[in-house]
Amino acid sequence: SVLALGVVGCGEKKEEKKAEPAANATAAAPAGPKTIVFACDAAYPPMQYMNEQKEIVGFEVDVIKAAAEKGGFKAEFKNVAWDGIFAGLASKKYDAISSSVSITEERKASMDFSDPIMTIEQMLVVAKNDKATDLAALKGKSIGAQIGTTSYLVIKDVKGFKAIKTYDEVGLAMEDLVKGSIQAVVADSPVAVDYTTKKHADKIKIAATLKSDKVENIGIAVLKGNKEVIDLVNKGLTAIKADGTFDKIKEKHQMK
Amino acid sequence: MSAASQTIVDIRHVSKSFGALKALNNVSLSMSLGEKVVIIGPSGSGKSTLLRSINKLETVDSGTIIVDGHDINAPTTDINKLRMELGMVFQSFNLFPHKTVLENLTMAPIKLKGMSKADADAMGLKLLDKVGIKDKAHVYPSLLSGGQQQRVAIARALAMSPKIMLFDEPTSALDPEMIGEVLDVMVTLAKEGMTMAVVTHEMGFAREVADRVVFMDHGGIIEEGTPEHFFTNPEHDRTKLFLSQIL
Amino acid sequence: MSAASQTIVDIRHVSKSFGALKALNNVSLSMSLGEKVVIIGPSGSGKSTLLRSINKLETVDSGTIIVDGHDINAPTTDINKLRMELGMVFQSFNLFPHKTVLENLTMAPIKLKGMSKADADAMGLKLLDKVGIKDKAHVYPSLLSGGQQQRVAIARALAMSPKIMLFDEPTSALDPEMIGEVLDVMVTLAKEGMTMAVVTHEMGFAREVADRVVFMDHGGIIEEGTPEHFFTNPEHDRTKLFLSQIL
Amino acid sequence: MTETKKIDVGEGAAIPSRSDWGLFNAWVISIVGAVGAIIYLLLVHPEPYQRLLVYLGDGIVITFQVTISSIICACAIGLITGLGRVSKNKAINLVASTYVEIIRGIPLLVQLFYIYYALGRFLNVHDLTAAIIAMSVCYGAYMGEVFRAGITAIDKGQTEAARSLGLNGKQTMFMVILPQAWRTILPPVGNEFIALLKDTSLVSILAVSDLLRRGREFSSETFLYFETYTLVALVYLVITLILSKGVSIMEARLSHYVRR
Amino acid sequence: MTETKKIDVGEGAAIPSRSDWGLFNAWVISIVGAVGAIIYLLLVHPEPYQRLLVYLGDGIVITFQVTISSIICACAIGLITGLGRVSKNKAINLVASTYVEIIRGIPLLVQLFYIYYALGRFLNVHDLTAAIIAMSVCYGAYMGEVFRAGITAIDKGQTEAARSLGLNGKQTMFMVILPQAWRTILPPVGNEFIALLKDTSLVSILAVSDLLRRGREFSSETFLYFETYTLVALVYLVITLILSKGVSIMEARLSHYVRR
Ligand SMILES: Nc1ncnc2c1ncn2[C@@H]1O[C@H](COP(=O)(O)OP(=O)(O)OP(=O)(O)O)[C@@H](O)[C@H]1O
Ligand SMILES: Nc1ncnc2c1ncn2[C@@H]1O[C@H](COP(=O)(O)OP(=O)(O)OP(=O)(O)O)[C@@H](O)[C@H]1O
Ligand SMILES: [Mg+2]
Ligand SMILES: [Mg+2]
Repeated sequence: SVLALGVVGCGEKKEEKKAEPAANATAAAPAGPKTIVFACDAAYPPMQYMNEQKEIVGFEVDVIKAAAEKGGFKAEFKNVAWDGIFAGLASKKYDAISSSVSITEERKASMDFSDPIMTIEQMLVVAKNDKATDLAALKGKSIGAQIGTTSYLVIKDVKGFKAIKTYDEVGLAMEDLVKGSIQAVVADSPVAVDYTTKKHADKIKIAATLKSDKVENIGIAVLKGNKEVIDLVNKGLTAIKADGTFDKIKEKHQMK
Repeated sequence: MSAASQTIVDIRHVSKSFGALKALNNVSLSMSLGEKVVIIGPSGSGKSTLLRSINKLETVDSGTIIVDGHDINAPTTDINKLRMELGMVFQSFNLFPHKTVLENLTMAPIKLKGMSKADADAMGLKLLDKVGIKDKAHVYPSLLSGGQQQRVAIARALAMSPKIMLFDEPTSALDPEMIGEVLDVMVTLAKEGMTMAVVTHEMGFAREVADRVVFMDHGGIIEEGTPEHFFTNPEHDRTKLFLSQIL
Repeated sequence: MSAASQTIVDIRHVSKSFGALKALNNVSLSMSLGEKVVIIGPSGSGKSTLLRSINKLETVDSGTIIVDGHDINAPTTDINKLRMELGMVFQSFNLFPHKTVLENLTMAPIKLKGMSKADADAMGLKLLDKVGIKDKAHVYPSLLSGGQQQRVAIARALAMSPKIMLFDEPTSALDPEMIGEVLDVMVTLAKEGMTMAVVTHEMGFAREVADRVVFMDHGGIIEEGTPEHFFTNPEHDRTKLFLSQIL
Repeated sequence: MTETKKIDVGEGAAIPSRSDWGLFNAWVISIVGAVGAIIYLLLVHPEPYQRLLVYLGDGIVITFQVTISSIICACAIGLITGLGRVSKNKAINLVASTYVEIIRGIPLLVQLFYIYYALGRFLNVHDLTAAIIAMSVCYGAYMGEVFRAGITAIDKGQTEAARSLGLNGKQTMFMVILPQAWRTILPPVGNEFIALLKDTSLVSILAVSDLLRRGREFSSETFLYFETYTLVALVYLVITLILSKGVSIMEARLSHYVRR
Repeated sequence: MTETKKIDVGEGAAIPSRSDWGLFNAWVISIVGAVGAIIYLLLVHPEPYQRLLVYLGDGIVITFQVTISSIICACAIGLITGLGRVSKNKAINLVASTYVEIIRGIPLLVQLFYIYYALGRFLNVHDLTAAIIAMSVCYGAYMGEVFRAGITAIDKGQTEAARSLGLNGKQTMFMVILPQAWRTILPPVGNEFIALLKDTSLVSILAVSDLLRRGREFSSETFLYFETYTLVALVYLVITLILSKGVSIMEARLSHYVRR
């Protein structure tokens, strides 16, 4: 597998090429900025996705990059299937996850989180001509969400659906909704807005925001006890929120 | 060649090649109704090919073959119908292993002649009786000896009431002790007046029933005549040599 | 059995079964240095099994086999070393098709005796000269005739300078015109004093070189004696029957 | 230039079937090991394994459903393809051959995506149906080769005997050849069944809730990756081991029965 | 009880190799069709196909990298396994057989998940490496059977001749058997190579950026599912068709060369 090692991280060639000298510098001179590798499921527009130049881009990516400048670290992104993204963190394949990870009590049990980046909600997406405005109206229908997400948790234990389907990528769930294979998708609010206003604006719409008694925040996840990375990230986040950079990024990505 | 009697098989200037090999080379042969022709010749001389051409198991390259008034290669000829007139018995029996002996006999008549199962069974049993293995009607062919299998194969061909029977070395895959029982059936058939073309090296059989013996070599008919002719004074050297080997 | 001379192979009460089949049944046979023993017997009588037991290609079930003072089945015996003393020639030649004729000869000496390539080549060419095919040294075995291949096989066995040569029907896979050239080589070898055990039906060879002929049947030695004994007045009926068939 | 003759049957033949023996024992070790491991895990670590097994339950059912539906369709397609491949009609022959060639040239997963997402736009089919169609189309090609082999393995004399009686080509095929061919065909069909069962794991990508999908859901939920995939692998292993034993028993029975 | 003797070679043998001929032509049709279709799409619909092909580019490279690395490792594992399977040492034999039995009983995709996610906890390997390990471990078992078959196909007389000269088992294997076996082994290895190449599409699920992954990325971004998967399928098809032609040419060459 010598060959294999030669092709490490082809997906992020551009980043890597830029990152390499820095990484080497780190090794040579410990004074240089620390490189933090962030895993993300780059199929989650507008938070993180891959553009046609095969670069990982998106709102959260921009946030982290800005935070890196202010926090004094070097951010590197690595595309990882969502399905196993936490497993990879556990086996230290990367330092952190920046993939719109919701901060939940369950997850806090096995990992640490940065300060919240932003608050999101769960939204119900249906076909344009569908009259449903809540989950109850979808009884007997098929509903989907991305596997292992908080969106899925919302519907997981709801009885009465014909089927609850889990998708590798949220885009595939939206595609099935457009095709009519399923009748509703639950997704994070930024994602739901993105798909219903850009990609499939003519076919699907947001039916409702699913009210919850808990506030749902997203943040950066790290292994339990990895204070070094958390501190660097928090430092950066605090700084960009204070100096208005964060709001500019929000504006750039047309986030509410 | 008994021009007076009715010609039932007429093979005219037939040739057939397998790649570069000329298996039949401008062969002509006709048979009249009720005639028994025995075809002999060394291995590879084209005997099987000639016999198989008669019922179009091999399609000839040139020449015509008229069977019962029909040109077998004419596009208008329904070869499947014509084949019902031509019973064929193979060296390797080729019984249907997934059917009982009786079913081997009755399948084709039921399917092709619309015979009722009862009629077909009755006829089948009669034929099996004739070839001496009525008691094996309901067993599968694999339980029979070679001689028994070949007798079933003859009965199967007869079940379609053919006008002509073609035999391609019917006894050469048999152990010596079983050859007799098959030849007996064939002799009986001949005595009943069946038209028969038989490829065989059993010269005793030829002597007993053949009206005519045909000697082939290298895809052609070298010599033909009565069995007496062949046993007493064959003309050609090749014939002599061949006969000296098999007799 | 020439107790005065040195015993080099001593087979005592050896038995060997393949499943239910007793291939060797309490066989005893000894050979002294320089002796030539020819083993004859009908197919399946155990000749090959006996010969192959000597170099442990077959492991016997009971009995002992002493070769050159070593019990071949003893755990302390290095069978690979002992096999170097025992040249074996097979009916089917078994040359290594991926090596040239010369490489067939030199591979084992170079690998096992640490011979230099130059020495091995020189010796190989001398042996090839001896068996009459020096000119074929650099071709691959598949280009040789059967007789040539078998001569190479003999040379290959000789290349390890064995004390005894075992031949298992060395000529029976050969076309008749090639048998002579192989037997000639074996006769020469015999004349040079090699100890040889030969399974063969070439009675001319037996008469010319054998000190002793052994007749086997059903896994046992039925009769042994000089070639003259066998040709003039064999004792047992089975021997007589067998000889009448092969002579 | 003389060819080497290998006459000595005694020497060349009858290698004791050590390897068969070895595989048989390997089978016993594997099945005992796998079943034992499952029982051990369920009893010694009821949490999470019992919960996990319950969760996987309906996934196993789906896996079987997809497998069985697909193999039935694949057999039908395979029969048609096999008949096409032995047809004397050049056009039919070519169509069947090209189908086989193309399908065998494209990864099953790509076929799944193609049928589900690319063609899904035109034929709006249910996910399970799409999965079954894709599996059937793919395995139909492989099955076609199985049928072809089974048909051509029947002695040519059978066809000649049937045709000599006056049966036409179709009657010969359906009354004489196919009734004999199924015995040769059955064991390889059994093997395709097992291969198909394993490949149904790919439909999990289409969000079909099969065994693997259920495992993925459970693990991404609980982060119990190791436990989940261990049990999933063991369940697949037990199923395929039992099936493959069934196939080899069937193979032995049939080869015993068919005396040629 | 007499067995039916099939002596008449003239009748039973030499079916004109219509099917081979058919497949050959099917191959030509398929390759011409596939290449033609790609060229047509690129020229007539440069948008989006040219953009798409450029996007897929590095995915094709990754697919080949994974395939080649895996086949090399799988060959190494296969050689060891094959030697184990023909070993007279019962323990070794059993270990090798059990490995084969277990690996063949578990779907490749499950093995991928297992090695990637479940074992990932213990062996911290890069994703591409994990993919290659999983493919190698899986194909090593299949390759083991190829090696075993190749080794046992060598005439027993070769072993006996070598042992008679005094070579030990290992020397015989490496100097006499294996140098001959590779010719028998090469074509099936070629077929495994093709099968492996197709199966590398599974690594796309682990977000390894192979050909299929690139296609998935492109399509989920642009929603050009039909166009994307059409081109992806065509690219796979062309690659495997060329490789399979290579294998069959090699097969013909070798069978010509080995005269037995
Ligand atoms: N299907 C075939 N393909 C190629 N060659 C064939 C075929 N059938 C027959 N031949 C060849 O044609 C020649 C004549 O064959 P045929 O079977 O007619 O000879 P035969 O006189 O019946 O010989 P035998 O006594 O051996 O049965 C032989 O050289 C044979 O090899
Ligand atoms: N490896 C084996 N497995 C099973 N049976 C065997 C094996 N080798 C030999 N036999 C059987 O043992 C008996 C003796 O065989 P052997 O080869 O010694 O006979 P032979 O006298 O050399 O005969 P031939 O003249 O045919 O070579 C035969 O019945 C043979 O079939
Ligand atoms: Mg013939
Ligand atoms: Mg012998």
